Amino acid sequence: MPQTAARRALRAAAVIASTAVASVFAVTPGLAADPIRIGSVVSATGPASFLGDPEQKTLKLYVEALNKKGGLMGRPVELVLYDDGGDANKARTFATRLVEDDKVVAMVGGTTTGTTMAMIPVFEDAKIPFVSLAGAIEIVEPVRAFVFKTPHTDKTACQKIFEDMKSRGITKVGMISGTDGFGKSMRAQCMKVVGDYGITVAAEESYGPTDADMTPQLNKIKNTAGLQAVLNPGFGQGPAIVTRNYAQLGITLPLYQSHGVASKSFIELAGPAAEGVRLPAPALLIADKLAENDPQKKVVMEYKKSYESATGQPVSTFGGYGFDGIQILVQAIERAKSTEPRKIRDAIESTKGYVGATGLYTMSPKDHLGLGTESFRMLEIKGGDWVPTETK
Amino acid sequence: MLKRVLSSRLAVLVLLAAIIAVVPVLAPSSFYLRVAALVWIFALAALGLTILTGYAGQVSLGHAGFLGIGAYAVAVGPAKLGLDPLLSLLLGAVLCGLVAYAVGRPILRLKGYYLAIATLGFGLIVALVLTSESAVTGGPDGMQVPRMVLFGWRVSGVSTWYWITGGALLVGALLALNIQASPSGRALRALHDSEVAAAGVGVDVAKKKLAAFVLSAVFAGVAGSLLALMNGFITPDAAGFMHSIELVAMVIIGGLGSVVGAVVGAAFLVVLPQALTVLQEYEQAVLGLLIMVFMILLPAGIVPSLRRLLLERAA
Amino acid sequence: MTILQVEDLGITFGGLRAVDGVSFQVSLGEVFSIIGPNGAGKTTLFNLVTGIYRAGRGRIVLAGEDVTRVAPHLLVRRGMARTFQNLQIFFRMTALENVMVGNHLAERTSFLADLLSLPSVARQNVRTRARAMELLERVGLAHHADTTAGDLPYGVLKRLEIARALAADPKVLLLDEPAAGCNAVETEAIDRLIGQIARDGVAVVLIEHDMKLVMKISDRVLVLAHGRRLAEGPPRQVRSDPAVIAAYLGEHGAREADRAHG
Amino acid sequence: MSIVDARHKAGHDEAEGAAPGKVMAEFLQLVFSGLTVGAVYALVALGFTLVYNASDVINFAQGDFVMIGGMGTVFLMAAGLALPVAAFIAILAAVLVGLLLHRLAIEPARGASPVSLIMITIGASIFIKGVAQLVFDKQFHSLPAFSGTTPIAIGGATLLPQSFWVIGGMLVLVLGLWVFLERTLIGKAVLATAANRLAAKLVGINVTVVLALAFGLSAAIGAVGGILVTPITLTRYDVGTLFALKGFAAAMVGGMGNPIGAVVGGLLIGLLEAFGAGYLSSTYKDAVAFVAILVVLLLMPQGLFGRRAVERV
Repeated sequence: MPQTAARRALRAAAVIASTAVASVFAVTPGLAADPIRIGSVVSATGPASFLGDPEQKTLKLYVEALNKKGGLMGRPVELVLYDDGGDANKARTFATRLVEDDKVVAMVGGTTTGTTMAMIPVFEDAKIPFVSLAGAIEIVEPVRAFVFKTPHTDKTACQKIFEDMKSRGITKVGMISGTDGFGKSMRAQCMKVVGDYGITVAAEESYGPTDADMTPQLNKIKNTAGLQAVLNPGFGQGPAIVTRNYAQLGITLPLYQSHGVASKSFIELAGPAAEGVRLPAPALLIADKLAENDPQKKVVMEYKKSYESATGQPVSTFGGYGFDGIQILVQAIERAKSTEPRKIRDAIESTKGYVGATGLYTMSPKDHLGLGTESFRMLEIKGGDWVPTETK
Repeated sequence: MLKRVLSSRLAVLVLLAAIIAVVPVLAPSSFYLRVAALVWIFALAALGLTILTGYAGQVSLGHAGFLGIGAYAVAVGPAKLGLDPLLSLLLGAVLCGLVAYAVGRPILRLKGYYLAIATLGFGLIVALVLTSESAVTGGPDGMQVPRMVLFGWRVSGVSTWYWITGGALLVGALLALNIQASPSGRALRALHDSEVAAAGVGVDVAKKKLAAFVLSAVFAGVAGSLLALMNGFITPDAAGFMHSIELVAMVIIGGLGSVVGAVVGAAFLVVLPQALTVLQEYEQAVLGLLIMVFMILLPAGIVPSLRRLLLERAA
Repeated sequence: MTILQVEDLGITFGGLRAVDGVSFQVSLGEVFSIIGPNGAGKTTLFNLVTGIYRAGRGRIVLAGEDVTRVAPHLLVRRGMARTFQNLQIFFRMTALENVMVGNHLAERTSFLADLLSLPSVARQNVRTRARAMELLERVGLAHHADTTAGDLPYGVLKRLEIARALAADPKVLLLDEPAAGCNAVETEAIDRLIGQIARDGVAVVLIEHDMKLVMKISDRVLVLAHGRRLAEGPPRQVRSDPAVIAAYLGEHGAREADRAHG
Repeated sequence: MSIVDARHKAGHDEAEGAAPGKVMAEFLQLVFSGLTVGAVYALVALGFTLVYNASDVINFAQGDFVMIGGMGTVFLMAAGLALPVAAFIAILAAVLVGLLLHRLAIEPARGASPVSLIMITIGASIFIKGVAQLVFDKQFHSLPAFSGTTPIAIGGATLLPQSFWVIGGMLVLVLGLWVFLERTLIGKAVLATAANRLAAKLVGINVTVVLALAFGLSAAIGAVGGILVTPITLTRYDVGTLFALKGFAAAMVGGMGNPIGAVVGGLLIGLLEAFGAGYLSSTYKDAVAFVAILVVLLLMPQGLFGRRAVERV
């Protein structure tokens, strides 16, 4: 009996091992003759899947649609996509795999700052352009020859928020931030610029990425005298819980969230407590409310429609970053009329007046992001929907 | 005869050395070398647990904490204190040993699952400190690790790191095998089965457990340093709970107490996810399924179960 | 010469006096047996003497030194070794390795030396292995040397435990029911073995239920009941002690005997 | 100490200086917060305890039952079912997963060492999460609160009606479990198996059935916890890891194998986290909780209510 069980085990092990080895060593089969290979590593699972999942879906949809339209320069585009689970070490391995094994001509991905920073050396060494989808300013400052990014920086978000506070006469605020990468990075950026607006942070709290209850922290903010508003840099479920606990404790001060919650699911999760919450977000969230003459109107409506019909889920800012990343890259390849990585790089750098889901991009050798504050719109949640606070 | 060969120290080392030498010949690109180098690194950390859990039977669910300490030692040392990377690596190993000593002294009195939860708490606290103290560690987004320079030679490139990590693994395997066949190793394996009887023949149970804990921490720390140096970048995630579980999983899947098992277990959990990427969104489910299937069919772990099978065949 | 001296030893578990003021002494080369009905506190007494339980009262003197508060692993160093009622075998190790661990005290290499496998370790291993083989031969288990202990039958393991204890080169050897679960042949072997050990000058303290064996090999017998000393003396004398007879006849008898001696 | 912590202190002092009533209110607020979260930890710990008693196995997939309860209800409600119906089906689904886990993964590996069995449950946990992200999705979800979201004010502190559901639900489950174990024949069989597996076998208890029962029950308890708490804490395919971790810690600090210990342990960890965040440092509140656990274990190596058996040798 143990004999047969063991023999069965051996056979199973052999089969699994051989398929495993075979699939590692197998050359990824080409879809058609000579495709253009674009690589991507995103955090489709793990703690940052909140961001990575819509990015992944967007990239897949985009490439699918592109190939339906006849591909790029008459060649099909092949998206080689890996999920790093939010693990920087895994991301690094997949980056090596894209460069060494899959021989991609360019890369769009890197959901978090951590995974992006881990992958940068691979692409810099291989001299292959890398359009990152992560937030931190360190990715493009100082400028690295082959690294670009599409998302707003935290700094611009902070500036937008403080501008709005200043216009409402707010000078003393409380801050509660997540201790995840997004929250900590944005907190740091906000602390840097807050003084420029004559605003002081008089109470500060934080919460962990998986915390289920923030009333202890918010209670302390509530008990701090003289606050006029509260800011919550963070992403994922944290801000939704903060918003609910905020209402539960009966805090009536204006609450500001960040672009990290800019997706419809935030309103659903936070429920009625979300009423009156303000946040900076790209035009994408209010696509249907944009003026007809808004330069972004057409782009965002198209992206929104295709994403929502294909996935059945509402669009989010993060998917928008992916959309802009791949589109900037594809347009650069078209302009360069080449799949030579260096030429693609040069073309990306010369992106001018690209109208995307996130905003208007104009890059230069000194600016590998090329997105201004004006790409953010200040929104308020009213009646369970986003409403712009200013008319543009 | 076969049994002698299978359990001989030299045979194991020659086998490992042969594998390390052959992989580069077969690897179609340097990506495969990187994957293999990762296997060697994680196998080195797993070997520490082979000593602690495999020999001495003490469970740690917090060893990624030591991995993190080692990794950040080579990041923080050169970047913030201006220390030489190699010196930082050694200091990191020493630091791991000291921390293990300080933590292990009280908590190794706990047994079984109680020790597991105590070590789990330790790992969690290390990860929390690495995440929170942004001024030193760069916070959750991680920090750059300066390149290692040895006597003016800038250590970089996948194949260079392949040989360095492979060499480190061989040294680690040698040490683990040395311990196994020594008086200390016998004492550790004895207290695994019965602490009372081990004490009854004069084994200082507390001291031996502590020595194993410190040694295993140093293994994990060095592995962490190598990982950070090879990647040139490190995030606090390296010290996370899931990585602690992963290390334990490596030694159990490979075969508790087996040196080759630790390497096989590390290969299993490093290579498999790479192979399973073809399954895309089914990857996680299949990974979980494979772990279950392997443990059900080979409950003693891959290496010991196959070894037993081989011996039965021969007999 | 008295090697082990136990004075007024006692311990209480949740109000129950498991061992209550027991005293005895044992000399080198003597076989000293402790008998008594189940629950009399025999094994508890062993656990007290070997430092596994901390004594509530009383004193243990080994080779002239007070060892009442000495940790178990240090007692071996002073010449005390034991076997266990419920086998405490290192099941994952081979029979030979089990006995090699018994020699741990004589092994002088450090953890660091072991790690680096210095030449001294190899020499030590050779010595330890030779000594362990010798002991396995002595208890008649040499042919099982490379068998994993977990695969050996119960009776064999009893002797393996004795060999392991002997490897520590004890002056006092405490054997907790060495013949329990053994067949006639195995009991016979153990009988001979104990005799040999005592002739080599070791003080043997024996807990045993096999009365034939006890009466045959003991120099003196201590009878325990309810944690207390009921009788002590040469086998012949103890066997005819009315209190002992009463104790072995049953609870009622034991109470009677208790009163008689209390 | 980071800047954040220094600021906490400042904020806190200010609050203390305000009024004694405020101090009390703050304290109460932390207690409410701690008990609500702790009640769920307690339920997960109870699940761990049940399976451990029947098999010596720590089932690391325990947290995933919480997820199945929450996510299952969310998706069934989205499909148009009423909350009670959706919740009932989700609990059944969790029980089914628990029974399958026992039948297909634990039972075939009978006789394997506890570490191997634990590894199997870790594999199962990864598998369940992998399947959940396919069957459900990777987004966070919430459930409507059972009886509204109007906060209730008590002594200057506020709590949501859902908290009563969570704490009350936990108490009902604990009571129900107690009645089941003490008052029914099959419950007594579970207890007997826990006390001595060999003896239980000898008196004719079918240990396999008892073990299956333990898996099914623990799955049900976890799922109920998940359903009760989702309106407060949200859920996602991978929340199980966190609950498993905290529930395991709760079970250990209470003394593995003791149901009372599991409940006390869960509430204790919830309270420690709340007080840690409220009075010490929100950054290091998990560290505070774990250091406290360590101290407890060092003083009582078998946990608060663990069996302090003398070693039998």
